[in-house]
Amino acid sequence: MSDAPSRRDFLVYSGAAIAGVTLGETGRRWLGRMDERAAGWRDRGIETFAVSVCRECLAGCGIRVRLVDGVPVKIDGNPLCPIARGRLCAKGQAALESYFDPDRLLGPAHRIARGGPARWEPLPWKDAVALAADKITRAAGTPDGIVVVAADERGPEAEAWTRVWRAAGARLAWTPQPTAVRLRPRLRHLTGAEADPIFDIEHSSYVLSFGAPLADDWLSGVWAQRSFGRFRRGVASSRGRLVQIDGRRSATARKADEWLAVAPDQQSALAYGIASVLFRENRVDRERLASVAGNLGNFEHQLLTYYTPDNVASETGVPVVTILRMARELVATPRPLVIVEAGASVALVDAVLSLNVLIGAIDRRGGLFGRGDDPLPERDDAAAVLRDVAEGRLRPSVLVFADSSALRALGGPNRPETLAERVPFVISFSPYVDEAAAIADVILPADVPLERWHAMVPAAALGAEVIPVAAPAVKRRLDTRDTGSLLHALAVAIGGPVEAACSWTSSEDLVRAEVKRLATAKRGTPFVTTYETEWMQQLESGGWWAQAADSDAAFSDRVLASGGWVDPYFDAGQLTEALRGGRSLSFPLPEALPSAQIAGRATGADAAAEPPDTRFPIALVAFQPAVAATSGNANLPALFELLGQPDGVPWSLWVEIGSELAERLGVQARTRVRLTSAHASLDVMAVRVEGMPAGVAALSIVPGAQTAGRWSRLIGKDPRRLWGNDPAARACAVQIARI
Amino acid sequence: MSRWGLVIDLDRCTGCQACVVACKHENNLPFSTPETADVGRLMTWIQLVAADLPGRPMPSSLPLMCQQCDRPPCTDVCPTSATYLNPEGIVAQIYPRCIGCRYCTNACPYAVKIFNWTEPEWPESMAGMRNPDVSARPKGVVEKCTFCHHRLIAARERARVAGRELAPEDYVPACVQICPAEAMTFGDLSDPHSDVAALASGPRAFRWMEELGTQPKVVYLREGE
Amino acid sequence: MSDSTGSPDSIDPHEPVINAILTVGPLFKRWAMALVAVVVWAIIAWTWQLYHGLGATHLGRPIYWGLYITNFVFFIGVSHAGTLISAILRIVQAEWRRPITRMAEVITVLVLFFGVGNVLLDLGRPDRALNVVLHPHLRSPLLWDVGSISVYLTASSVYLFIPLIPDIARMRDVTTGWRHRLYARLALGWTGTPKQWHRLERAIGVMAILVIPIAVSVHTVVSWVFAMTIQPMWHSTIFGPYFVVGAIFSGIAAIITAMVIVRKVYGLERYLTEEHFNNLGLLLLVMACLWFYFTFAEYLTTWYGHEPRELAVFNSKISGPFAKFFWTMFACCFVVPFTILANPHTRTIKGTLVASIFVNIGMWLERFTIVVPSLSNPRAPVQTFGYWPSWVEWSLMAGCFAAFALLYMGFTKLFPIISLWELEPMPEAHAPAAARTFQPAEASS
Amino acid sequence: MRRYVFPVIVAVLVAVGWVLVLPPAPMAQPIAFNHAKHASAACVLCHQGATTGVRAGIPQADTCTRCHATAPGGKISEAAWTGIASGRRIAWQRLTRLPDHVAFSHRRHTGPGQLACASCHGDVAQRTAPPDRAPVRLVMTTCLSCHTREGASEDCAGCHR
Repeated sequence: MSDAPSRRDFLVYSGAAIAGVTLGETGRRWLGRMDERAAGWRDRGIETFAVSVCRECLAGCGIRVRLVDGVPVKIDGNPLCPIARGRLCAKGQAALESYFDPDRLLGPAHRIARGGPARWEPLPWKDAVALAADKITRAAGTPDGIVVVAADERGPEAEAWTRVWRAAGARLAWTPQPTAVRLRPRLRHLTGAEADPIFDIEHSSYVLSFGAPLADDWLSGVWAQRSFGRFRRGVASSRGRLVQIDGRRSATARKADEWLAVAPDQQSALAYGIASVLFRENRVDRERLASVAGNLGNFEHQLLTYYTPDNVASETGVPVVTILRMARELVATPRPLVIVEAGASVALVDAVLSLNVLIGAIDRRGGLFGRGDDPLPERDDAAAVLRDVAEGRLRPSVLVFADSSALRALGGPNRPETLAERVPFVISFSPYVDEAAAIADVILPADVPLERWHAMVPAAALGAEVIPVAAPAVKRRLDTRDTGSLLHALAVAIGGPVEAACSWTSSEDLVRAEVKRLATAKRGTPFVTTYETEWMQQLESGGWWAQAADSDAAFSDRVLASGGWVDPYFDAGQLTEALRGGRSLSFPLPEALPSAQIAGRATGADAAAEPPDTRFPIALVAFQPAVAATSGNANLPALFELLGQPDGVPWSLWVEIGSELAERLGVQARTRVRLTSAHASLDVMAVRVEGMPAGVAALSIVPGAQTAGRWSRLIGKDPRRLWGNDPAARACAVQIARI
Repeated sequence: MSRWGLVIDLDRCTGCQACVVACKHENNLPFSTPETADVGRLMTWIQLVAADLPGRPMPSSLPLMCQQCDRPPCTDVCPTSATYLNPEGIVAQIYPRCIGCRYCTNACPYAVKIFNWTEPEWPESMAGMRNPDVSARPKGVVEKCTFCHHRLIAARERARVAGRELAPEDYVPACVQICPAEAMTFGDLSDPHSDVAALASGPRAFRWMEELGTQPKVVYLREGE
Repeated sequence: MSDSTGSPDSIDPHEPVINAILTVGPLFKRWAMALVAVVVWAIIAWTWQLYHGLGATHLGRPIYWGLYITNFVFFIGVSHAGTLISAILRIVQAEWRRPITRMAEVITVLVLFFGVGNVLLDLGRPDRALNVVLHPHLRSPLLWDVGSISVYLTASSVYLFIPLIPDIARMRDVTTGWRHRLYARLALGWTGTPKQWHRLERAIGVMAILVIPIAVSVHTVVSWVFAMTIQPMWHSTIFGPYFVVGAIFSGIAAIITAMVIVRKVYGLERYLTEEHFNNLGLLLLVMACLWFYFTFAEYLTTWYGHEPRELAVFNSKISGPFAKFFWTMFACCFVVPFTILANPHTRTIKGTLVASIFVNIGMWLERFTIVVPSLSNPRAPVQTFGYWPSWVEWSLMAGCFAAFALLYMGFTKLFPIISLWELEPMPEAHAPAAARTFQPAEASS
Repeated sequence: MRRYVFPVIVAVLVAVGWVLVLPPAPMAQPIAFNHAKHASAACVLCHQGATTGVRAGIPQADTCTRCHATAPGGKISEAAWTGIASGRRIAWQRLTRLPDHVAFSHRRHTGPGQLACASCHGDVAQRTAPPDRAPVRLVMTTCLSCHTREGASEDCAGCHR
């Protein structure tokens, strides 16, 4: 540098300063704008709460949605709801993500080209409905006509659904949910009572569970969790003891005081084995039983003949001493109860219900009750119907999906795309691109639960009769319709008897009619504050009556505002009365012990004995993790993070293998293994489980993993491909190798 | 001065993870992906871990969150006092002060302090689901369970505006509120009449890894008889 | 460069050294270009990391610290090369140290920047690094670290600079242009008066004593960053001395490596003789034994104590996923250097170089096997994973080493890498007697 | 080369200094609102929520039309008034903004805290023209000094979230 600043220097540095100021000023303004943008999302303030109903499963929990300036930010349980009592499970809360799901359908769409990769085009509602109506009208005349699949819900919307499709001449099939629906027929068979079984876990002192996922998601998730908690550490009662008999180490097995690893198809033998010990050791009140049960003698004879502890021990691998101990433990406590998985085989359900009779748990506090109801209509099993379609035994022209539940059931077809190949036209009402929508030719997206009107009959688990009712909690986010108006629009477009069958124009009509019916029934009450105290007070004061309301309209408003209606009157003697009044108890006579067969969730008839293949020495059992077994949106990132916990394998499918096998494969924490069956192979995380029998492995199955959206896709391949064309409800022979 | 404490009854807990989702939504925790989860970048303030506890046949599932120690190993090591024990016993993390050195995460024997490896992101359509009462932490800072401290602030304000004392039911963290098995009890440990104080001094109560001298205010109740 | 024609008759007896400064050969340029390329790449990687956050690394819970902290400890360790060694040797009047002191001191000063730099790289919010000073929390060992490292950096910089003054003055007198201006400013008016000599000797003497406790404290405090936590196999009382020993060990190895390179490149065979390497080799041998002793003590007590959490970490190092690092470390830090250095026939220049390179690799691995395995086996049963650094981390590490080499090269082009004044006879009255006993060896003798 | 290095450094330093030293950029408001003229009314009449909610609201068109049936005389343009009368959104620029990590409740400070609006918002009420930046620059020490004086909580977590 020269000694004195030159003119040139002066100019250059002034220029630099000006440039600096300009740059700085630009930056300052830019920062201001950035600041504004960053602050935008929280620039809200008015907090409100709306009640709604959780539709992630059929438990019908009342929910309370926290809204800030009308946008939902959190879902809690509705404190007034007798099912939820202010609590909620993981799935119910995740419904918030369904509403905001970035991969939701924006509106109706139709498929441009059949086969190959899905290509969609938006369609105005009018055209979409017309297209669907046209196909339905044409299909009405064809041999197998229309097949309509929906989850087995009950309530005004389900009735409307039935009515429209019946009028259209469709065949209705329903996805049975893991609820008491399957237990009910066996209870009728045993006692003659037309009732849902109600297990009073909360007050029992000892629960012997045959695969019932009590701590996961049994019958009614939140109810089961609460019952479990109170069973364990209820107010001023001793700690309940839980023995879990389970093919795998479920969360319930983890929580149990004792876990006996017995494959599901061997569990009935164990149950009958315990029953036979009760007879042998004269721990059964024969006198009392003989007065109600006609075939007690036969039953006893059969048990003592076939189900000797030795036979059962060799069948199930459970040592004789354990069988004896279990039988003795069962009757040594004041209020024992035996429970069973809702989807278990007929034989197992029968055995469990019979055991409850033997230990005197019927209509006893901490025992098994019945909750009377009108007879349920027999409904076609959607999984079986869809398998028939997939395998060409049934050839409908139009297939209608209310949701994807049937395609997620372990008994359903493993490859939904074959349905699209077999059926010329598929309609989906799903608001998400789920398994059904992925194969649909036209999608008429319905609202998501938070946007819907609700009135539904929950799966029976609670003694009280409850109908959660709610108006939409939030504004409709996208171009969707409620089920009521969808059906109405379709009915109008089809015309004729279908239109005549449709007496409503929207779901609101359906729900309001239901609320009106409840108001005029002159019983029950809207959900009330501090549910339990109120209930107790009412019961103590001699009964329950409808809360005084000025008018039916006021009653209805209160039902909608509080989130539902409840009639807590509960006939605690229904099963006993049925025995006394009608036919006597008839024990289902157990068959001779089945021969050893591969383990699995085989339902009676399916369980064909197959010799184990030497190439595929391991029997693989499928299970759905409780946190991911959704009936609605499968694209829920918060739930995917819960998978594989607490074993530390979030976001993955995992296979549980016994320590012996794990040792052989060198499986430590977080090891990937490859499962190979005769049909496909799959890479998953392996989780080592102490005490799991050798030769068996359990694989988690997460629904909607391929189609449903950005997060769902990350889970990967559909594990059910391992099963080929067999339903994943049964065991599959595989080989496991470390990668 | 209150000393907030939480009691988790492991006998009641079913491991359903409802608390995990409640916490996630309440506290604006961003979602992970399989890749990020695989390298320990799951953003959870409470999570289920398999802990070997004495007297249990297999590892118990234990809901693990910040144990809100009375002698927190994490606060001592923080070079900037970004994490400290507040007067009510909550171990707080002051995000704008944190330099992201992750010394506290390493000092914590429970591994419950979580680091923001990346800027938290929500898809555009999900922007609205965040709780405006809680900030979205920027990348590069450590965060942790605060016992839903924002709920305490709001509850205290409501009580003061209404001119009354804070009642026990006014302030409950999201996890406790949601727990379907009623396994969690929250309250003031310094109030001898509170449920938590009674449970925390009961025969089944234990503090996890208390042999390290951390003096946690999350108290577990032992499973089994 | 072996064709150096320096002879006793030439104008300056230290012409090779002066030449090394003033000429820039093609080899230098080529290396400089390559290193600049690596540094530029590292800057790109760093920008990437700043933009994406520490998500650009492969760290995660519970392995919150990885390569950067390993490098931090390693670099701080290497920094003990210089000051400590030159200071100790100065105090014990080991006169053979004279030609190597400066080389060592430069390593110290430069490498400290990279030690600190790695901490900054590791921060989630480097923009808030000043919070440590603005809102200090005195109970944090990390803050003690900040304190001791800054003191050490200052002290070692001063300790590098003071003995440099006479040489700078000498350079001032032989150069022109910008170099002359630069040297003139840095020489602080040195003219070599007896008073100045006296003050210089005093200052050096004081600094030499001061710098030793500071240096010991630095690595002790670095070790306390780990030892003050209650994490298994970090919470150890011997970590302080263990780290200091390791630091000196890796420091000596670093000096030897630098010496061999400088000697070869600048043809300084006259100055750095077999004896230097033999002496340093012996020092390295002693340190290897000390290191072995400390390592053995540390691992034996852990193993014998049988505490499950400690044992989990121990096993993961001895036979688990970190065994390959651990045993490589053991081979590099003890087996190889001991075998080479214990034998006088292999304690040659080449031998000590090989040993030193192994020691440096081994000591880096030692830091790695201290940082990562403990974090990989946390007390709480949270999900862990196998940590392997990402491309960003490797790039930044390469960048640090390249930048260090570059700066070291740059130093040799600015200042005499060998302390010239200490090698020549001083005015009789002012020179310490011992100074005269060590003169550069005759060329081609 | 060196000829350009120093000027560029100067430019960058000036730019950085500009951003760091100067207050946030002034912002133009869409309507020349005169606070002083309206000062006879309580602040909360327009800034609703200032005593009852977490946030003090910023008034929108319907707030104006509650009192003004016709265009008020003075500075407001015909076009602007038509916009207001038709209920169009007024694009007010927010001037006092809290960082994301700060929890602040108006209700708490105006209610139990008994703070006057002016303590944080300065002389806004006396302004005849809309302020183009926050009249008082609020930083953490502003909050803390008052908290110390009044004996309010100084717990970091009380305001930081």
